[in-house]
Amino acid sequence: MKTNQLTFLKWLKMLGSSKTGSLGAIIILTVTFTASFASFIAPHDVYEVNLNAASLPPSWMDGGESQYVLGTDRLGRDLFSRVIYGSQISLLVGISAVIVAGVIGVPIGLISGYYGGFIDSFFMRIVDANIAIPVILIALFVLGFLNPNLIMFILVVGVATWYTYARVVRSEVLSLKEREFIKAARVTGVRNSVILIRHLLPNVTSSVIVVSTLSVATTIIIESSLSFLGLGPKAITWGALLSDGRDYLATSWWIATFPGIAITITVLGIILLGDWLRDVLDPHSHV
Amino acid sequence: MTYIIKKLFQIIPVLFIISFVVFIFVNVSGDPVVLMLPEDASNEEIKAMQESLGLDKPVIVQYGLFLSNVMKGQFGQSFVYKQEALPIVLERLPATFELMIAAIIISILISIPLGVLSAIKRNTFIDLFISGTSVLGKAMPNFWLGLMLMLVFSVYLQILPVSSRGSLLHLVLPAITTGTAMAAELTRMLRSQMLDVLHQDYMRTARSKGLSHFSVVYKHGLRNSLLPVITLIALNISTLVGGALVTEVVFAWPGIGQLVISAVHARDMAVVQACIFVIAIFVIGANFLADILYRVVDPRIKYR
Amino acid sequence: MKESEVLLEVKNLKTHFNTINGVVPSVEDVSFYINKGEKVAIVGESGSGKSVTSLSIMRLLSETGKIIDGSIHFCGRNLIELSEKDMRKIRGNEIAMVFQEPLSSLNPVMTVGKQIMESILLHQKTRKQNAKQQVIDLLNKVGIPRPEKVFSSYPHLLSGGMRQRVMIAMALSCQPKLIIADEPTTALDVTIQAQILSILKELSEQEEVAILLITHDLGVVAEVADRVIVMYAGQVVEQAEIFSIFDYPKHPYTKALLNSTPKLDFSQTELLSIEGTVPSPMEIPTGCRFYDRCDFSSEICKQSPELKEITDGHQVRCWLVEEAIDNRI
Amino acid sequence: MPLNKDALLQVKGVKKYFDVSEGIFTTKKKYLKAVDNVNFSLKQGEILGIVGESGCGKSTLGNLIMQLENPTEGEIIFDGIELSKLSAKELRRKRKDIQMIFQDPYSSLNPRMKVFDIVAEPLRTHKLASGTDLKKQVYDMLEIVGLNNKYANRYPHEFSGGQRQRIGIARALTLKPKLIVCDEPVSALDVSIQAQILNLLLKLQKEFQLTLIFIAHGIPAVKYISNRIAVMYLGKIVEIADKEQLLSNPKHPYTESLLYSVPVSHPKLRSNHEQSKLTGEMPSPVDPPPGCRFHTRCPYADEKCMEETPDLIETQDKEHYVACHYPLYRERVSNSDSVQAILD
Amino acid sequence: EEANVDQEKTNTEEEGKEVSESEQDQERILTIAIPNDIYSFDIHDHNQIDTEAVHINIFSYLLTRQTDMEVEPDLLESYEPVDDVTWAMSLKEGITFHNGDPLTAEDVKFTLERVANDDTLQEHGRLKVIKEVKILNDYEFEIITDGAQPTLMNLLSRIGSGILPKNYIEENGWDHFLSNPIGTGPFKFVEWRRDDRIILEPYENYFEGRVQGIDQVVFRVIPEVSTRINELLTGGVDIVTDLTPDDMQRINAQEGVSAVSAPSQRVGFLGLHHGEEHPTSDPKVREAIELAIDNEAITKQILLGEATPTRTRITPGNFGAHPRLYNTYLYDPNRAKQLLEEAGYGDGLELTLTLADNHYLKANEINEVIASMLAQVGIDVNIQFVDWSRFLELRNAGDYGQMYFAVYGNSIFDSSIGLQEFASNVGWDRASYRNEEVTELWEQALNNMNFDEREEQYQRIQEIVAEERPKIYLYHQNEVYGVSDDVIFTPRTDSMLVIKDMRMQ
Ligand SMILES: Nc1ncnc2c1ncn2[C@@H]1O[C@H](COP(=O)(O)OP(=O)(O)OP(=O)(O)O)[C@@H](O)[C@H]1O
Ligand SMILES: Nc1ncnc2c1ncn2[C@@H]1O[C@H](COP(=O)(O)OP(=O)(O)OP(=O)(O)O)[C@@H](O)[C@H]1O
Ligand SMILES: [Mg+2]
Ligand SMILES: [Mg+2]
Ligand code: NI
Repeated sequence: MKTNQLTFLKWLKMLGSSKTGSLGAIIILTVTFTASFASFIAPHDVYEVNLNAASLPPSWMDGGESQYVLGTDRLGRDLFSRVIYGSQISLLVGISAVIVAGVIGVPIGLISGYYGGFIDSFFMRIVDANIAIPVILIALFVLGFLNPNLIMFILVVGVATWYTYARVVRSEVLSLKEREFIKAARVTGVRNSVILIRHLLPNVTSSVIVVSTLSVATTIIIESSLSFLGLGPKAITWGALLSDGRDYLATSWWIATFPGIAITITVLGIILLGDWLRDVLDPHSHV
Repeated sequence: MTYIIKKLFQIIPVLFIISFVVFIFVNVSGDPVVLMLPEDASNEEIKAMQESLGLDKPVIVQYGLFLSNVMKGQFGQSFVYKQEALPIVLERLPATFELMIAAIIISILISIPLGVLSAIKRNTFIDLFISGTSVLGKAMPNFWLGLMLMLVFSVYLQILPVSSRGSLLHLVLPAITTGTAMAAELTRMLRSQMLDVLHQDYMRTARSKGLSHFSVVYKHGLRNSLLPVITLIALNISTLVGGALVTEVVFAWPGIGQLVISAVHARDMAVVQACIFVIAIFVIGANFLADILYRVVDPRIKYR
Repeated sequence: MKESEVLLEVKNLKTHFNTINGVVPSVEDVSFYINKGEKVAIVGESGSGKSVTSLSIMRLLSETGKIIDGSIHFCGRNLIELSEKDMRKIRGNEIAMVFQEPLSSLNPVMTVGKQIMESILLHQKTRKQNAKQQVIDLLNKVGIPRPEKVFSSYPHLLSGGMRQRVMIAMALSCQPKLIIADEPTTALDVTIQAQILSILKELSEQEEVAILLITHDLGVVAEVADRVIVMYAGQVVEQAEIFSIFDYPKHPYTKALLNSTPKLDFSQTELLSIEGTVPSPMEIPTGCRFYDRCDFSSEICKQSPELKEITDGHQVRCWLVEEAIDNRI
Repeated sequence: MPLNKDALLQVKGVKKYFDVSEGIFTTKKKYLKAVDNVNFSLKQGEILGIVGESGCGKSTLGNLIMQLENPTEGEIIFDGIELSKLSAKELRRKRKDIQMIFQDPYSSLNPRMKVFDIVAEPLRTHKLASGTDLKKQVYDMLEIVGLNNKYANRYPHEFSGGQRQRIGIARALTLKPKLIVCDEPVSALDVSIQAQILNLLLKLQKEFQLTLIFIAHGIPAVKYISNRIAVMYLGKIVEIADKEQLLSNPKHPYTESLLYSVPVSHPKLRSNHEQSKLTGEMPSPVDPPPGCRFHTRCPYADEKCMEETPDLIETQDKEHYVACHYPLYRERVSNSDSVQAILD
Repeated sequence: EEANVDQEKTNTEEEGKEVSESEQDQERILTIAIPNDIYSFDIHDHNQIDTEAVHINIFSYLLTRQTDMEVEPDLLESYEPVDDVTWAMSLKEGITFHNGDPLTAEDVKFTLERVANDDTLQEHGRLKVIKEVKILNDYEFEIITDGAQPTLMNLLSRIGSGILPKNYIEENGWDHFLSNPIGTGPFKFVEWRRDDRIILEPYENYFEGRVQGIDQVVFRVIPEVSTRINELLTGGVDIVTDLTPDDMQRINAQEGVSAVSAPSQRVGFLGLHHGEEHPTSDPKVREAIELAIDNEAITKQILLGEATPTRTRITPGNFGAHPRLYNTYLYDPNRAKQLLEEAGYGDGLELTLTLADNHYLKANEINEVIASMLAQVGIDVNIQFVDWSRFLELRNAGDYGQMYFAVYGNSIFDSSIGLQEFASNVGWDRASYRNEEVTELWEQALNNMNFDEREEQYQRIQEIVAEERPKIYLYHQNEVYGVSDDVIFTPRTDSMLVIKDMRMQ
């Protein structure tokens, strides 16, 4: 496929023709919908403690109560509400971290790829340094030594993963730079800044979109791993629910299982959608 | 050869950047002294302790000291272990190394057949199934997968040991846990590489010679699609180490992961710094090796 | 022409591709034949279905491509009906191919020698040692200096011309009866093109191998071919002996093509160009496919013309041939 | 060769060496001599064709003239001004007078911009028009290159190769430049489309009194369009002359062989000159042969050719320059009468 | 010299015997899973109960606590006060270190004076009360303290008081000692693989006789609690420490293993800020907070009965414990609401509670419950979860808002340290709390050798604290262990893992 511009309808049609792509889209739409309307959907207050209803199993099991569809946790809080509420924060965190990373990484990638030379080596050495330390270690380190709240987490993951964008954009720019339309713009007398913004930026967006979708998934997983290590951002995120619930796996399996399923399904959806986007947006792929 | 030297020279600024950032972070973060004293120690006791550790000097002086010490391989005394930090970290390196190698091997063993199969059976049920599982493999948090594997294989089936390092059997579950995400990534990568390669002109040439589908795919396709996989493994080493950190905690694996996590909790600066350096050098080294390997294996790239 | 001389006969070949955007009818009703030892050229602009035709003969279409109709008789056997296994025995052994891009058509991680040897070992019962000698002889034959060295080189170390020679050596390796060369010189410089073309010509004479040369360059046709097939939008529009085509082209498209080609050895005051573009296979007009661009089209051209034999061995697909359009130019 | 002072463009001793040194410690630098001491001048309204094998430095020369690369040595004087002396800002302004048409009709148009914006960009950049005026100028230009106005709001991918090339030409023409460098503008096109574009360029050249540099390796096309032809080999111009002169009376052995390599236009002319076709391949520009660079493939080369580099000098024929110690003096069978004779 | 040679001989003989023994019946290895690795073998430079729980098997103290927490002589033959500041003591004879060196008064002097004089050591603060150890002869010595020290016996039976081998350390240096520690305890050190395991073996010449029935002890470090339990369930380890009450059910459900628990020294509490800028400076608010919290709900439903409500930090078994403040709590939400109304917070009050995230057993859940209980009486609690060391910073600076939650332990078995905060600057720095009477009582009690009077003084302090509520004590928590049925193990109140008291079947 050489064409990159597609009308909305054509997009829908293409999405429909890919089973995995449409599955991903449906999952993501559902999750986004629940996240946006969490406060309307959730039947209970997520903080409402009811020790008399502690550790109730899901409603379809023996001993379950119908008002607690997915059961309750150790403090009698409604798990369904918490999972729904968790979607909001988990997605928000994922998306914000990706935005932070993109805002840093994309311009650097553009500049680095376009100008090359010393600027390029400078940024690429920073990228090397960044890659050499696993994201989770950076997060562990920073959150362990500073206050592990949501904003901090978003910033850290964003700052720790910007290099993905810088690399992708840079390599894209390196090949775009050789394309003759960039030469044409230079020949016309267009300023470098304008070339960067008007000619290069729009042409890297599709790659950036693909990378970002996958990064949202990674961020959700990193967040849950950090919660497991006791350094997650203190909030009702799926990761926190999952890692808090793991101690009750053998006695009250539902506490950890439902957030786990929520993470898995969402990440699955994101990856499926991202893969499909890559197939569609990547001019080199063969759909 | 010169390429190798050039690459090696690029590592120096990288390490410098790492040292700078690490130092800055350790310094803006809090104070280790409170942790070293009893929970109800008085503020005077705390102050005295700070002075005795040289933590009251200006930051720049501390960085200068830090850098010159790092050159000598000294990251300072561990507050917890009361000894030089680097040997403590190096002591844990073999365990982590073992885990990483096993994880890489397992993920390669899993991903090659799956990736190739998935590509040649493209858009069939098999492909869908393999893609689905590999996405699942990526979608599961590491610790969760580890705990589940442990429950199934160690507690219910009782065919593998629960935790710790020892025989090869002990290695199985941690390696699978660590390697799964990478196996998933490799499978997906290999699939798309393979699909790409299947479209290449030389595959058509091979078929036009009358080679069977099987030889075309394995003799001409696999080697070409494996080359980029080397790069992918190298790029993923960092993530793999990150996953290993978590796995080590789950399986009580006595490697750097456990060390760094407990050191972070204890604010044992020296150990954390040394860990970060050792891990960074480990990752850089792995990338370097992969780079060289790639150059050796791929005849297209000339040694420069 | 005696039946026994015919090596390959393609009849009413119809090949379609199933894509997201619908069915692409790339080749519609293509018929032609090649005699033993003959050099036949297919010319046509990009997208006219030349490559698809050749790949259909080899049954090497991608999964989305399908031969809908027609027959391909090679040495008396219908290739379309052969099992994949039998077809493999023909590929490389009796029909060999040379492709346009010699770099991408060679496996980058395998030495040149191995790649040629592979085909020999596959189709002939020889030992490795003998095969190696054969390869070196072949390399020699296609004019490669220091063949021993080239034998163990990787393709990227060779120049474009050398690579194409290697491809030709590979095609020759099992003494095939037919070589299909799909634009073998398009990616090369004129100087190298001249070298490659003369090798092809020589070989076909020495080895008595038939050559199906696919090209869009009429000059290449003029240099090499015995007979020419002109394709336009998936159809054969004209087919004739080389001199008939150049001296007495019948189809308006063939004429236009000849007139729009810049020539070195004629002085042209003005190039006649064909207005408009080749219709894409998705929006092919009904009736004559050249209708929109033809200077002579009339009402009747809205119906599909048939490929008709006008004089001995000269076939044309045009309603107006009978009216002797050449007189009107 | 003497340069014409009144010429629109003078290329004086221009060299472009790319640094391809290996390693970081090696003191010996290695250079790829892409363009090595090229001189010529171009009059207003002239069309100069540049031919040569792939890698001989044609595009690099074009880029040097366009100031897309900085010459290692030498001057490029356009309209009396030495371009490399201009500041970045002045150069940007000057670019209005020199434009370029590219080879690949697919990669030369930004896929994310509409046709209108592509054609309007030069005008906007140089603030030459805006509002309805801009619209009118762009529409006029599209009209001139034979594109319908209604196409203005489409994206490039909706066009065929020929149409895209027309868009590229429109973009180059909007600024009414004095000089246009065309780098293989028809190589990627089908024969029938190629003819359209060649005719269009010729028409526009007359209409706007354009000066063109037409780079191509399709010699017949160059012959059709140019007034003068320069032949390049390994970074050097080996022969430059009036078109008819050069084709009928090539003086450099390389030119001769090159011409004989071009496929004949009629089967009857086949293999007349098999023996004069070039053997071997062009050496690498990193280590070009000493002396005459062509000596490795030249049937007439002797010791002198291996040692002394010939200068580009004028021959007996006026305005016919050649860089060869032993220029050829024989008619090449190429005029239409003699060809016609063979055909009959 | 001669003695040494003899020793070596017997050692080799013993080893020979051991081999033949282990050929006869299988090696019996006792494996204990602990959550954290020990800090080091420097007994003076840590303050970790977990670390001491391992050390106690290698090093012996002058005095030690029995299972019932009674202090009994261990290395000592006898001890008696000479005057208020001097104790005369004598060592049992014939005790040897694991390398065969005999234990003498020199070793005692070396050990105690090191920690008493070196102020970089973490236990220095506790043991600096020892002024001098005066050697009388090989086995007799006197400890001279800085002022009267009623708690000296408590100090000598805990962290920092294990007796070190003077000659061994002086000959080989500290580094060698730290990687090859020896003591006079029932087990000798074999190997320490950091973050993995510590291996010990019975010491043949232990002065109470070689420990029988155990051939090797392995402490395995397993940080993740579910992994520890899984190991226990599959027989990988015999004893698991640091479990939550929730785990008991799962363990008891399986045959062959069971969960046991015992009171620990740990007491959970809320610290309240008395600074004027905080609403909690109002005694009515403080009382309302205490009345709003249903301690029983916490101990029964969250800690599943593995805790006891308390209103004081000094729990039974500690000197100065106040029986009337233990196993009791105040709960009256209506009265709490009324008090708040009286204090002027009838239409609500917002407070911040700072908590070290995931640091104490079930603390996150407990505090979430407390927040919801306080919400019922109209106090909106905003829980600020912070990292442990950040928590310490905030607490020490008094920047935690109005409340913080913590669980304090007590390894001295005496009120002095537990109540010190209210009598010193610490209370002022952290909570702006000061009470002259408390200060006076505490200072008097510190060096008071009249134990009855001292006890009364401490109990009085506790009454005042319960009244003024610089801290609201909540519960006294049990320690939960998982034990294989093959092992007889009685958990101790001081959380020590004394292996010589365990038996394998
Ligand atoms: N795999 C495919 N899927 C869909 N359409 C295809 C495929 N391969 C070829 N086509 C279409 O079939 C038509 C004929 O293609 P073909 O490659 O035979 O042209 P060609 O004459 O060889 O052109 P060129 O000179 O560019 O090689 C084109 O329109 C092309 O788009
Ligand atoms: N940026 C560059 N760095 C290094 N070498 C270069 C660079 N650009 C061009 N070259 C080299 O300079 C030589 C001349 O290249 P150029 O593109 O000018 O050739 P050309 O005559 O235009 O060839 P073609 O007909 O293939 O377009 C080639 O050997 C090329 O590899
Ligand atoms: Mg083709
Ligand atoms: Mg070029
Ligand atoms: Ni494509």
